Amino acid sequence: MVFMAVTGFAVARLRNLFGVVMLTGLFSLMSAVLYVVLDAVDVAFTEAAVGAGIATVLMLSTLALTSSEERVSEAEKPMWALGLVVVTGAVLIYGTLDMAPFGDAYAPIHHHVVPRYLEKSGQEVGLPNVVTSVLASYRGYDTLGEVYVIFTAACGVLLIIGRPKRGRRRTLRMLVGEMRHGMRQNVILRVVSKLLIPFILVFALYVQWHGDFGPGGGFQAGVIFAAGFILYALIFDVDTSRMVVPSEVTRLLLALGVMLYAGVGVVGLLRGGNFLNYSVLAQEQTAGQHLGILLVEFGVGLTVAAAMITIFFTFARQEH
Amino acid sequence: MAAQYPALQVVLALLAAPVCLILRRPNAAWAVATVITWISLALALSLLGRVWETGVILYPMGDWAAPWGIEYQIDTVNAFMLVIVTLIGSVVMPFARASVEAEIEEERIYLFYCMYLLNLAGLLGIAITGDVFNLFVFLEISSLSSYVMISLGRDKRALTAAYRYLVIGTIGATFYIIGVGMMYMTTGSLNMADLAAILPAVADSRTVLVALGFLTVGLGLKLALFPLHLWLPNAYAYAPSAVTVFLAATGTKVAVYAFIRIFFTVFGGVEIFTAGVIPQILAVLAALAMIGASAVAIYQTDVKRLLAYSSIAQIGYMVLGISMVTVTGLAGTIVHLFNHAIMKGGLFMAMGCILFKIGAVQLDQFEGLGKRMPVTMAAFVAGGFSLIGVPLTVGFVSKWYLVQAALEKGWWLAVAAILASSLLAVIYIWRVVEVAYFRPPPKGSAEVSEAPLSMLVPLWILIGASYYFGIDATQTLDIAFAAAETLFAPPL
Amino acid sequence: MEFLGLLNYWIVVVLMMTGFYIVIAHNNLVKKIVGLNIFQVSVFVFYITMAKVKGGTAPILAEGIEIYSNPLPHVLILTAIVVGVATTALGLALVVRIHDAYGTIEDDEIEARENEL
Amino acid sequence: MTVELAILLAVAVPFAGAVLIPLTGAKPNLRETVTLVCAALLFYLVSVIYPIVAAGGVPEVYLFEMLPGLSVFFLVEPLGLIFAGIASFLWIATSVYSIGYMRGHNEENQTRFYAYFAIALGAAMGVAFAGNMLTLFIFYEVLTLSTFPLVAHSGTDEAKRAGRVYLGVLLGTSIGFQLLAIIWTWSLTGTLDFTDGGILAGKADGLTAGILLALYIFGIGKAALMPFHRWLPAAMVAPTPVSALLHAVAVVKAGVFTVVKVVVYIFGIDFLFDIGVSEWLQYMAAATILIASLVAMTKDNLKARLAYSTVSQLSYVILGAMLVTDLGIIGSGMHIAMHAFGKITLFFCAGAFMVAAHKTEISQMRGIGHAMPFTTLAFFIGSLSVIGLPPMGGLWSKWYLALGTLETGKLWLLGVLMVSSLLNVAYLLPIPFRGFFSSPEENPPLKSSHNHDSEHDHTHDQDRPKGIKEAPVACLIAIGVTSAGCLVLFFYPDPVYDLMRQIVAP
Repeated sequence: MVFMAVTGFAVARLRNLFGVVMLTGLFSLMSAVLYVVLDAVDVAFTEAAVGAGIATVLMLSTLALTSSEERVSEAEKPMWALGLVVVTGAVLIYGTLDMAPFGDAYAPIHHHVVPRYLEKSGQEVGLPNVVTSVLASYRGYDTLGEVYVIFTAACGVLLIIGRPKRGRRRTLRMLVGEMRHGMRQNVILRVVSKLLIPFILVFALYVQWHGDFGPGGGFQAGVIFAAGFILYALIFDVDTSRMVVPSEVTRLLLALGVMLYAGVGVVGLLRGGNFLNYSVLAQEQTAGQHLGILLVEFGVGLTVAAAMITIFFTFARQEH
Repeated sequence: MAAQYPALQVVLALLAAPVCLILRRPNAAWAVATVITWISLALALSLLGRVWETGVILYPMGDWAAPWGIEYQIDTVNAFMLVIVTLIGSVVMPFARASVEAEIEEERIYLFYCMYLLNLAGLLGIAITGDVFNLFVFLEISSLSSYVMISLGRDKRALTAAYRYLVIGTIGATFYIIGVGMMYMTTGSLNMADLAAILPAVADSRTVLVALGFLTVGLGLKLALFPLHLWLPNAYAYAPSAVTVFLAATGTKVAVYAFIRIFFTVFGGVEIFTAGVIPQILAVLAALAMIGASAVAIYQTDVKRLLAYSSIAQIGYMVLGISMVTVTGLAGTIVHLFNHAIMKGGLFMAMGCILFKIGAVQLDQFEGLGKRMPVTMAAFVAGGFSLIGVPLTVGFVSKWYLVQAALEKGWWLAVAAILASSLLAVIYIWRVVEVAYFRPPPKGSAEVSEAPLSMLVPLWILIGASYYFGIDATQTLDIAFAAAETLFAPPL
Repeated sequence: MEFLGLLNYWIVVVLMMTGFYIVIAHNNLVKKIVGLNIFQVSVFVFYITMAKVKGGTAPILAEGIEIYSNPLPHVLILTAIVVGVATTALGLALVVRIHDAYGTIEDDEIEARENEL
Repeated sequence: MTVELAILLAVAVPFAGAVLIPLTGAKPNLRETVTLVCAALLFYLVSVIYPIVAAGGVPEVYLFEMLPGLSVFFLVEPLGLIFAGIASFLWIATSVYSIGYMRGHNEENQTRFYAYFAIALGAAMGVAFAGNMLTLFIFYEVLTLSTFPLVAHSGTDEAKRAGRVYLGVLLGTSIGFQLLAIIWTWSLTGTLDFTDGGILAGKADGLTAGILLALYIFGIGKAALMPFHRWLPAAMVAPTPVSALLHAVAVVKAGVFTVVKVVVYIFGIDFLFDIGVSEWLQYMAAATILIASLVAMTKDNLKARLAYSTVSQLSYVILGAMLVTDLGIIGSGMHIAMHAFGKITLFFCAGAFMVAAHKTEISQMRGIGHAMPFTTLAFFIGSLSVIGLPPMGGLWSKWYLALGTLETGKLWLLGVLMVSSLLNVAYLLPIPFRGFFSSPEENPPLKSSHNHDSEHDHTHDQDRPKGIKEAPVACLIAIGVTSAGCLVLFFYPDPVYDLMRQIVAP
């Protein structure tokens, strides 16, 4: 954690945005390690893939499109900002004074709602991974919302920069471009990655279906799947990879994913339960839950992968 | 099937959004969005009717009972919010068609309607849910789609406005999440009613106090509470017309609703809100917003910006009503949520018509508009009366109850602030009126005709509503008082 | 002893405030987004920290294990991470467009150019 | 026709006229016929209501519930009937006059003028018949807003400035003070209905009632109590029929009418007398009477002088109301009527001088009586009535006001009335006297005037010094009717007096 703090300060000081982005990636990665230490394996998985992977790539593409150096402003150091931050921090510290000590098993947080998840989800939902049970079933509606958030982001990016202006000439200070150029030359990299990418995709599928039992699930799978494609695009060529997954297809998958999730909910509704009640999907409660979660997670994976790919390619296409 | 209306209220819009994405045709997307909005309005009205007759409706998602699952808790307050949001949406959609075609490139229109549907779903989701974290998720759906829609304005300042809103909005959301985390830490629950039951037991905890502070600031940023309003003027001024109408009439209103919900339902049983210093702080900020923003509005040369500043002042009215912590004050706020939505919606629609025909809403372009676009300008003047609070308009009704509530409390300065703000409204509305009616059209200006009927009819529906509900305010006030009393009732 | 128990939270607070400072104090639009990221990640750490139970393991049910860490914050944060990346993507897309329109991504320069309009 | 229907129609007819006038705007003759028919119809409707109210009836018409527990409804009591009667009768006169004036003066936007004029009349009827304070306030504001386009009619910078002052003062006082007072009354008593004996008795202590009274009196900006009188002199830039509307037909009358109404039906005379909070307002009114009279003496512009005269005269009514004695109230009510006839005559004449002779400054009017004898005579009659000399109606209202001051034992207030009457003599009578007994050649060279019209026509004058003729016939008819009214009210003031008697001794 101390390392994270140091990284944070370094980000604040550093002017070279390229370095800043790299450090941010590092920051995410460290937090992921921390999550593992704190027993949050699912979260660690996601943070590593999303925070350290996708977000970093997006930031790098942005830098390539804009500028990689933060101008040193001669303006006075914003003291008000420092003051505001110190005050906010002080308030937060004040708030922590009445918190239960770290790791205290008797803290109220562990006693009101959660015991039921831990004790009963085995019978009610029938999955060993409690995180998945809560995510997809007990609080499945939140997750639906979350899928819609990423859906919104993908559509939004399409709307904002989906249509590059024609006839625009610009100097390409393309960090990513250069990186890609370097990598393209590197035969070893190309061969290794060609071998690696199928494995990444297979691994993504594994994470997708394994989420019920161990760490993993639709999110992680979707992100990893997308990461495979993005890697391909980085090493080979955006246009070729675009041909593998045309934008129409990703767009369709994007829509189908969210509709699958919401659709499962509606089916539950039609079969006499409330929205997102999976128990009514099959004769037996746990079987229904299982089926529902499987479908829903697939919807999540589909949307997340499609969304990530859409966002990345939209950014990447800007250069041309 | 009626039992499932609560779910459909949000899910229909959610399902329609990807449909728009697949259709990829501007007209088809528009038709889908319109029909869905109208159905949502019907659902909202039927929910309001049911709540009115039978009391609170509970709807556990996935049949997982609260606090383990996420549950909708629909009482008069949120049913009324649902009606406000869908009602405005229903009127905006017919208006949007021509306006959006004029302001957004054709190949992006279908995505625009997709965004609109997501925004609608987000706002409805916030209004209907009974779970503090679920509220955050839908807050983000609505916020992200707002950023996108704002950035589509023709002026390039729309981009920076959207970016600044994004940064500030995300800070607000993060503050909110910190507050939720702290509440969860001390109570172990995320369900609003459940929280309300547990919080009194841990009320003396410093963590809870800080949580309340962070929730206040977080939501304050979203609802543009002075001095956290800096994102709003540019966002409203440069967004496409239809977006401004919809967001101005619903976006901040829903944030105000969330504010009310957190304070009165979640923290309702806790003395730290009602007896603490927060109401006083809110009252002072509200008064500053009412006076300050109105005064700034007077100096605006862009009429959309002028109206945006007026919105900040009007939000001051609402927060003032909240800060009184009385039934009358809260009823004043709730009725003003509705009233301001229709009148400001109407005024921004008038701006949309003028933008459609003239291409700009700078004050000097209004010269002679009273003759050139008589129907639109008449609507503007009629809406302006409502903003001032002339009797027979909805603005008068809101003001009446807010002043009465302030009198009951003996808050003389608040009374003075309300009245002073109305007088400032006279000035900024009249600046526009004088230019439009008492200056000849600029020489050599092209003949301008009226906006198309598809825009004028929705405009006049809203303006007409602002008179209808001003002349007979008994229905809205009955609902507002019932809602206010619900909020003061002990938690379930 | 009690203060030691809170030390973790305090470091988290410092992290949050670092991110917050970057957002509000820096002029560069990309760096603001980076700041937001750090701010959000710190909040995630805050949630995960409170979920930890001493001696517990990851909340995957298995024979013979009695104590699990709290799974609910994990679920919430999974959601929040996705929200975070969505915001980042949108923010960056806007930055790209702003750069197109203004030729700079420094906030004060943009403001100067807006005032000229 | 039932009386309820008559009441409803009385409010509706002017508004209907306001709809019809723009529709017929292309044909001026038809348009003016519509105006005249509406005016005549309105007067007929009021005359239908009169016998019922005079016989002690209090007809009511319920309209709708606006806020829970607070309705909009009409209720005709004697004071309202007096106001309605004056306004409807003078509308006829003003309409006739307008036709001559507006055409003679070649004003633009005449359709707009007639339409808003009709709305203003409808609003005045609403004020007159309002059954509670909310209803009154609604129409009070409609009246303010509908007269704004009339005040700023010409659209010149000066007119716009006048319009701003007009709107600023009237909306400022009504929103800032009056509305507050109304809401406060509502939260104290739970009703706003005009009730015999008032509604505040027993609900408000002396201090609260005192503050409320001040809020009402200053909040009724149309009553032009100093220091909120500025709008009235500013508004004289408007065409003369509008001045007539402001000074006699509707606007200021609505103001002082509301004052009397509030004193009688919201506070109640007895309650207000007992707590004795109105005394300082007597001083304010007295001060306004004297100061405005003195200011009037300094004005050379005829309309400005008349405007300050109105400010002064309005405070007579306020003073009478603040005396809170039976005779004071009777005096107030009668003064509303008497002053209306006197002042409208004076304004009609001022307009006639302007249309026919293009003269606006008093110093230019020497010898005008030779060219325009009829108008100047009418001006003389109007002056006598405003001063309160026999044989004009103005005598009676001043008489009762004086009795009212004696009733309270405040001799110095009687002194104020006397001094003020002398001032009236000093600023009004010289005008007709010089008009008759001086010759035009004595007019000083025109230099103070900045009025384009008079400048232009001064040169005109020198070409044809005797070229001035009487005003258009329509104007003369109107002047004749109103000045005759002043006379008639001297010999036959009973209807007004009897109605007022009903109020104080029900």
